[in-house]
Amino acid sequence: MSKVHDMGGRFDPKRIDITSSDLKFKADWEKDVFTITLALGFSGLWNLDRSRYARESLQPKDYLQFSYFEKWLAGLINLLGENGIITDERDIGNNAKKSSFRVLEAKNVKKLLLMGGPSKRDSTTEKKFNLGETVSVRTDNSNTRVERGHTRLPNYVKGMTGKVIAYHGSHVLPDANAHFLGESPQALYSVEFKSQELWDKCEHVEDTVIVDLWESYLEKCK
Amino acid sequence: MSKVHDMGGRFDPKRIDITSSDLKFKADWEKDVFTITLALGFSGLWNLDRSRYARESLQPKDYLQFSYFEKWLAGLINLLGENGIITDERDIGNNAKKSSFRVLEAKNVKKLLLMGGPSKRDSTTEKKFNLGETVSVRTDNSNTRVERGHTRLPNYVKGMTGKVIAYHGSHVLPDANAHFLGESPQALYSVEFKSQELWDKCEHVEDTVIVDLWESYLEKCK
Amino acid sequence: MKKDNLKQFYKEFPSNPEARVKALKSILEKKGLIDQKALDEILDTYQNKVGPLNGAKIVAKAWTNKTFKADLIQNTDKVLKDMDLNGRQGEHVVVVENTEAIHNLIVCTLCSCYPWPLLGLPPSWYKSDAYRSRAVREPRAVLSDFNVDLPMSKRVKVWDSTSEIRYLVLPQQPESSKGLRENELVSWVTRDSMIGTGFPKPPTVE
Amino acid sequence: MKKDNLKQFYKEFPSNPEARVKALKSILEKKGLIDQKALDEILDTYQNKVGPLNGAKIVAKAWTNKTFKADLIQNTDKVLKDMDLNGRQGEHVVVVENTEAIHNLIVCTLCSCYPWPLLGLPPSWYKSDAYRSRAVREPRAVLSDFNVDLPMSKRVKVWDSTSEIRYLVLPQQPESSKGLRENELVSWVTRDSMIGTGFPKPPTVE
Repeated sequence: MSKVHDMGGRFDPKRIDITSSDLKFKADWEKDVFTITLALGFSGLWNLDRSRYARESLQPKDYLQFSYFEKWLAGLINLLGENGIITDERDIGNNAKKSSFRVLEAKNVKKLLLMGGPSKRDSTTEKKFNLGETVSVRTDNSNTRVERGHTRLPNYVKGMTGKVIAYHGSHVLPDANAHFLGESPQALYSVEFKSQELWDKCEHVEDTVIVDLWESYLEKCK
Repeated sequence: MSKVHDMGGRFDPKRIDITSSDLKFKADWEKDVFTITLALGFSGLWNLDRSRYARESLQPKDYLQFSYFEKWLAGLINLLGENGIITDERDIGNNAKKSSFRVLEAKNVKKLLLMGGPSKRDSTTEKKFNLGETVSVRTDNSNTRVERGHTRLPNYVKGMTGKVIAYHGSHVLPDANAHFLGESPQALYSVEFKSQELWDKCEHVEDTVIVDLWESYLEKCK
Repeated sequence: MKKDNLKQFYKEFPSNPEARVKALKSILEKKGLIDQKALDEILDTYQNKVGPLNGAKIVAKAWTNKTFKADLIQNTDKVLKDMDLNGRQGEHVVVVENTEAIHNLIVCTLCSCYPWPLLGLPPSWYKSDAYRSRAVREPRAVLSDFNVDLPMSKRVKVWDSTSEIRYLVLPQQPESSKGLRENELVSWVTRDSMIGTGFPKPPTVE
Repeated sequence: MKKDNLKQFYKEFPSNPEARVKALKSILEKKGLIDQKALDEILDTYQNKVGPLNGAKIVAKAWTNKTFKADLIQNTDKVLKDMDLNGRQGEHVVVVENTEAIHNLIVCTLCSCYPWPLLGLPPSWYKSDAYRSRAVREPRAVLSDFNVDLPMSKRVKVWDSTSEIRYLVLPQQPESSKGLRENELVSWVTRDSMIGTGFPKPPTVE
């Protein structure tokens, strides 16, 4: 399945504008989007995977035309909308239930940012693949549980064969967590692919691309 | 394998410029490119599949930036180059062998254009798939005989499942013919795919996309 | 695995396309590999002789003659051959009929395949990256760029011309044209209606 | 199969982003769901406190202290935690070392994952469609946009940050900086050298 946010390997003739380097925020409204998004990330109503899903589920033409923080803003409004907190711009009087909503206080900011949200979990099952093993990526890169759901399996490696070069322990599975289906932690690997097998033209036969992939994205190589 | 010319389903925010409708040629040089390309297509030195391969093998950034007839022009020069007819713009004196080169004469134009170049051949083997049968497209959409070779299997259907809706007899296989490996005619089918299985967002659950696919592009559905 | 390295000879030529083709043509002329008269004949064919009128005549005939229509759909190549309307880039043609339930749209995502003998050379938008990318993924959005808004009661079938089969859309005959004769109907059939990006419409008075 | 329909509520808000966020903020304020002081604290953190200097200090230390370097590469998360340099968007970090034979480049093709605690917020180009599309397919062409021309004797390894693992490039120490002390080296370490789109370089005199 081809998704708008899944950019890897798309042919894009544009030069990288390296002069766009050093301004963190181009305007004050971007600061508001950034800080409100982070603050509400601690509200307890959704998780990071859900917020990525919200951004990538914007209308494709908006996703492509919006600036970075415009995507954040639209995604955030959608998350608030599905939680019944807002409905539209005039909906100021509507007093949604906030019982489970945790408002971030200034005194907790430093501590919470430092704590972050680790995705690593204790492993409960044995991992299936070994370092150095050759593996194939699933040919269907859709979410297997939710129609058109979130996944972190990029289109450009689907069906491709690579080598396991690192094992990172068990990590929360975005495909489940983004849809509130539990954390379903799973073995996470780094898999290295030869560029010449991924792309029509390759710049150097020894160049490689490494992608982090969860165990259920992978199959034993036939 | 991801190729520059394989545009189907790429996310492109551009509106279609429908005012670009009615000018066949924007400049006189385009007329030269068009007529010379067609004339040399009858030279006998290459075939239509080879000339498609020549165009799609241009440097990706050129492919994306060139106008339509600029691609034709560059592809044509490459075909003449590989046949030893030209080497560079100063190479006017070099008298390459022309023994096998057929120069198109004005008196034959009408007849040859009307004759065209049918790709249908007599079938020598039984076809493998039936009308109405569900089939899967190969997961590797590379040319299986030639490294980074020509193929007419678009990336957006690789690994996808569809239904055979038409059989067109045996047709020359571009994957072989483009590389002068013989015509290798093969059963050609039209396969219909549900849009909602191809794309993240689909406009209508009943919309479909039909793609013409050669037998070796397809597998029995598991 | 076999390799096939096509070298980029074009890099040795001027980058401006006008200068590039001039340099190429001058070499080919000196070597006697092209005949200007043949080039002129090709240009005349596609600039003045072959165009959407060919397709429009077929459509108008199919609208008014049921036997012809059935024959056109079932024995397309034979019918077109008999009318001298096959030939280069139209050697194998399939006619797809629009109905109340189905709207057909033609594209070539891999290059710009198009039924030359029936429609002439393709318009620029047909060859554009945007049309080639978007037509298979969001045909309805593409159609709205053409000011065509399809009701949700119609299914869209997009035909990607990946082989040497060329597709021609047989549009629905407009109600307001019913009863007109075949030769009057020809001018109702627009090029875009035979690609699926438009509908037939009454001819504008000049 | 389960469905999960996220509705497009943002369409109900003004389309100009400045007006859009203003409307949103005003609702959230009236409902008491945001605390401006907390927002200010977040902004201060990422605008003034957290930035590439954090990463540069680690790199300079690794260049001058072999034990630290080995520890950093093998027990990355523990080392960073002891230095208070983990935290949001840097919970799990992998350090990849450039060598004579290997050049590493970091990208996130699916969004814009980036090791915030070590480098601060990503520059605009890192979030651009062009960087996200091209870095995995043609890293050398991308690098040349940054005026970095890699010899063919080096392999490029591109790391696509698809999970919560964040990557930091440990660049090679420039020959001309050998012998300098750790605190002098910090200013040689550019942000881009820790993403792989640049090299360390002598500090410019102000």
